[in-house]
Amino acid sequence: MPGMVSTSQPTQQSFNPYTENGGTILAIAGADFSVIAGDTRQSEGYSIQTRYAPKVFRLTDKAVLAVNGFAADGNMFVKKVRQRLEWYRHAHAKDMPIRAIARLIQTMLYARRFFPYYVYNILGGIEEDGTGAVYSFDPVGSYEREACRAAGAAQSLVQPFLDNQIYFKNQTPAPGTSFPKHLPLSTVLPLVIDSFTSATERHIEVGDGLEIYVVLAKGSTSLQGITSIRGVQELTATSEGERVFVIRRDLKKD
Amino acid sequence: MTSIGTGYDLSASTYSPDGRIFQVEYANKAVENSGTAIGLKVKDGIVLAVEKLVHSKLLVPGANRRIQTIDRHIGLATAGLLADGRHLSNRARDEAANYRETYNAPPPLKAVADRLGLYVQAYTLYSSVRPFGISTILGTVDEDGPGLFVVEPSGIFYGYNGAAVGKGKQLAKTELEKLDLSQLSLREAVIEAARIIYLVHEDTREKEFELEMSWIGPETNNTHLPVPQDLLEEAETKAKEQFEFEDDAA
Amino acid sequence: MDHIDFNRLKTGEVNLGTSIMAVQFDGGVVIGADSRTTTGSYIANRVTDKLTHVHDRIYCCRSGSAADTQAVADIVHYSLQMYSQAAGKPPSVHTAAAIFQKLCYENKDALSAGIIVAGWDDSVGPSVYNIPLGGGLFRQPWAIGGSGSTYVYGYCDATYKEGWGRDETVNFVKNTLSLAMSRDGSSGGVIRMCVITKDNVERLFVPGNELPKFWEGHEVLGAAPKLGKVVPDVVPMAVE
Amino acid sequence: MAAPNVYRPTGFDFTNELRNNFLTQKGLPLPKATSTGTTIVGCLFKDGIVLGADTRATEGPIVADKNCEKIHYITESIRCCGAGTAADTEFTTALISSNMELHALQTGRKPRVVTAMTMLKQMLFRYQGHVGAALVLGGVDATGPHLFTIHPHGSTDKLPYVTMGSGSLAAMAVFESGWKPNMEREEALRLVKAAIAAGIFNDLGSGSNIDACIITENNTEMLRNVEMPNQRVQKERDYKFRRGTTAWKKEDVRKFVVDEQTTLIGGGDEMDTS
Amino acid sequence: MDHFPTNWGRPRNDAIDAYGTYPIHSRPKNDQDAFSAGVQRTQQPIVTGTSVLAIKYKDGIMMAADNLASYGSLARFKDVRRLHPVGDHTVIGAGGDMSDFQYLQTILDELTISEFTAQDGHSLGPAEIHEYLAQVMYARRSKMNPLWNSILVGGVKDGKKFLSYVDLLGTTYSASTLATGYGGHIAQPLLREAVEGREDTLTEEQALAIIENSMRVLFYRDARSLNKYQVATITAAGVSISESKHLETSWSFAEGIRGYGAQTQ
Repeated sequence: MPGMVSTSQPTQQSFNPYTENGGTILAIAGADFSVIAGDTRQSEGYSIQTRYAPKVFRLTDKAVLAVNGFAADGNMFVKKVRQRLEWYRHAHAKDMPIRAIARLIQTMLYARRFFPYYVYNILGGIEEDGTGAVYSFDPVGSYEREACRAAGAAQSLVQPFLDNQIYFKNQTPAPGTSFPKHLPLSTVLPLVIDSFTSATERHIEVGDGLEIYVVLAKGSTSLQGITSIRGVQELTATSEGERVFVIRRDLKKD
Repeated sequence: MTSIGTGYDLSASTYSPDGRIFQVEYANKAVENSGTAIGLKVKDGIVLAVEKLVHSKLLVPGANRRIQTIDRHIGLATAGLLADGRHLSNRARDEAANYRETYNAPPPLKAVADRLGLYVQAYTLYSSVRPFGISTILGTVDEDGPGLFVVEPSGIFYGYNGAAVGKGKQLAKTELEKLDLSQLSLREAVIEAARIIYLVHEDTREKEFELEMSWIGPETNNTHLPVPQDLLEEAETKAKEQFEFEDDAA
Repeated sequence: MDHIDFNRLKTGEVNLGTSIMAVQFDGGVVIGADSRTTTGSYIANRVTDKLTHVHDRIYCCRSGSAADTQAVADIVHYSLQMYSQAAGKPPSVHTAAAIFQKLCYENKDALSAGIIVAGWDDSVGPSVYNIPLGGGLFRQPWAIGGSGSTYVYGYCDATYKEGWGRDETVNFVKNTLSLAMSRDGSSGGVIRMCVITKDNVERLFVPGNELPKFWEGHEVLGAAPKLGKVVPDVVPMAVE
Repeated sequence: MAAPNVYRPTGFDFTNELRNNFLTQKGLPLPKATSTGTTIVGCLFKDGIVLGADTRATEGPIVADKNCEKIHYITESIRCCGAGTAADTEFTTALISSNMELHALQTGRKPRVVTAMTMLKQMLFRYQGHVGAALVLGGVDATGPHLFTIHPHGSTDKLPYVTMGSGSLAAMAVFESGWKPNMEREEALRLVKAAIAAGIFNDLGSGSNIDACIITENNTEMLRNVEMPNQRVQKERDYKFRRGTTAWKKEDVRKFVVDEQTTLIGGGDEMDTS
Repeated sequence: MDHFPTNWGRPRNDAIDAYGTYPIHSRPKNDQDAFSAGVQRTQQPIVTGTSVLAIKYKDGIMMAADNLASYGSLARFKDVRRLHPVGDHTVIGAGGDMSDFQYLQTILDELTISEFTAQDGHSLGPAEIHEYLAQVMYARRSKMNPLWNSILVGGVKDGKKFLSYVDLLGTTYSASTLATGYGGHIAQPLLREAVEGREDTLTEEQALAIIENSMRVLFYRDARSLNKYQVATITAAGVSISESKHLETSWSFAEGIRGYGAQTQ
């Protein structure tokens, strides 16, 4: 019958255990620091569920995990990772190094290969050698170490921007010069903020609030700059080892 | 002890020629060695009181409770082996929860006592197990009003208006019989219970003890709760007065 | 699952969930309807007027798809104007019903419209016609329609009497619709009624907070309430 | 010429619909149409009608236009807000607008709101919902102020306060708690702005600015961007690229000399380049 | 979120029962063959409740839900209680399937009793109850056998206000105003406007007025709602759930409306 929606074939109605909750995350590694950020909007369909639901979580003093996708899976996954890290602490009396956490996350994701956690993970922090690191994962555990990565709803908006600004893709250096391998924190933080304000402009699921975690390696030179930033808060208790800071900003709420 | 050396007392699954199960009787002896526990049923509630003998001054006050809560409205006090009491109270909680799950209603105490009776009795049937060395007082205010039961090591259980088990049970029973329980208020019952515990303790001249008391009634919204500290202290003070008075008289 | 006819429904269409009714009495007819229009379970309009004028003394009550019934009613309205000009006299209710039926029957695959046509004419006085989904035409002394009607067939059968006057009929319509609206989630809001007689058409309006009230239960989930304390006398068990 | 023995039903031909469904099944989806997720509203007040709209247009989850105009011109004293498929609303209102103009010229009278409403509903009904236009139509004519909603399938509602689009529930909530009969102009405008703001801040399909239009018997006032609660914030960094950033293979310089004088007439929306 | 609970957790498809007229009850077909049995249990809500609203205010949390349980579009039970106290500091309110809600009440009762019988001086607060519920809901969705509800958990304990959401997928979130189901679309904009930034200053009367207004708007616009509802307040003093309240509504403006277009009589 023309003009009607074709519903004559039987439609299987089944329970869909997944949903998407919007939002975007990104992480950038510097020489001796790592920045991990996410917006705080949680949505479903065209509705905002809450304007503040964190997507970025501190795991240890040198590792921060950002999760994005299906929020229930994300929260459960973070819970399970933290549980495993605590067991590790009990067994070895130290925090798990970040590259081991990355491998652990791969194993945990792949364990659910046929009923995946519908979550994109980005792990940021400091390696044992003191360098900044970013690991990015797909939902079933494929991962790699990178200098920067964006994921989530506005990935397709933010990643090309980062490719251009961090990896200097499509840019020719001035004659006789070359682009730096690592950018300083004072450049990276504005890039992160601009990524999110721009994503907020053009993606309906991004907005409300922004949480930026900064992990500094022991004795990082970026320390002086960070304390003067508006709205910064330190999360680590001692100034001995790696230090973790969080910066909170408002994003547009429409 | 007529049983000793006859060989009929080695197993709960063996009768003596005159039809007794010595293991069960020994279990009763275990109860007799324990501090007294009493229960009072008055018109609107229940009071449970225990003379908890403190075997070491090093123990933290309040440790090793002998009154347990089984359900919101059911309390349990034991005399005998402490660990057996804790095991049985766990079983009682399971039975109460199971009743709720099945009938979607709070369990009447009779149902719980019945199931506990069966459970305790099962431990008098097998050679591989030892009967429970406890007598258990169960108290409630349920849909039929206040209720008080005692489950003995044999698995037998009876309903009571006033119950006493343990070392001082005879004297306690005598004292309970003197009371007009049907006319007593719950607060008066608390005072009386404390008095009786102090009295039977005085009689045995045992070591140190702690008075442990709980109640169920209108003041607790028919839930089983420890007697509040101020009332407990008042009851203890009054209980001690009886001896001062006796001393003066003497 | 098999009793749902998916093909009648168009995606996202506006639906008159509806309780509608028409009853004839000696001097005329009373028609009535609730006022709820839904898309899914959103009430897109809570004060809809489902009583549609198609000629001076002929109205219809619309149920089903809002778009379809409006289109059909507009066409009938137009046709009746043309008819009355051509014939030089007002159309009979039967004429109006016949046009409705023709449209509904010939386009039954494309329409979801359940319409009650009622009015007064010179030849037979008051009459009520029911045109349910497939496009059949049935004259009835009283007719109910829409999703809410399924809850009140019993009430109507039990209550309706022939020979009522205007006021009794209005009450019957008001009560029936109120009952249907209280049980059917797709019906609700206010009751609109028209009393159509030879002389005039009178509009009646019952606001949503003044609907007739019937039994409003008190069913409490969980344990049954205590009926005081009943302790039976103890009967000793007979031994031997 | 069609073979005489082939039955051709009257009315529209929907065979392309079948073709498109087939193509979609084969993995060739139709191009995504720009939709105006949208909150649009209208409300009656003492002297006329206030219409309101947000200004966000979306393509799926992407904001396609941050400041589009959803209050369309029908006649001088009739305006129409559109929600749904952007192209459908624009063409439908444009078509009806031009037909209304012709109608006015033919009859020599100021056209009525019900006329526009009837044209719109008949057109949408003919297309059986395939023209995805959900409209709020308002205006003032010789018979007074009128306000209608028109759904994509061609049904209409006549009400003193109406909302449409994905933010319609949020906006309706504001109307239901704040609307009263015979409001003053300012009060009505405030309510309309609050209703649109509810859509903008609670519905992801709606956003950016508030447009309003106040229509009274002899004056129509289009309040474009009457409120701009979502101004873009200053970027942290400057993204000017060094001359020579883009690599090139060959260089070829030519000179185009065109003499041209430009006279600016009126304003116009500045293009958003972010 | 989709208001109609039948559609929760399903792929979106308006073509399936867009009118929401029938409770489409089909039993799980487990007896087809040995492999399909027990592989996947699908179900759907049958007797359902609609929205629950809750806000933070000066003294604690205020929550409201109407008294209707629908059977498809039939208003089947009109005096059900959809607000349920748990322990001394918490109230939960549920939309969605009422049988699943009753099951949740049962297991929460079991939980509070086992906590009570421990007599260790601890009691469960709203945060603990919410976490427990979230774990239960997530576990059930992971077994593809969800509890078809969306639930608000509100309470006050140790001077802290708590308000959070959990649904059949195990999704959780908190905010100073929350609304489930249809309320998320209709009431939430009103609640946010009225409450955000005033969580610590709104008096009980003000909070009640906000809630009442939102319930009225929901009744106007939700075809599965009722004009009888209850309000729960949870403060430091404890939990109180009101008797059924009746909504005052206004319809008089509509008396003069005639037809849907050109009609005037």
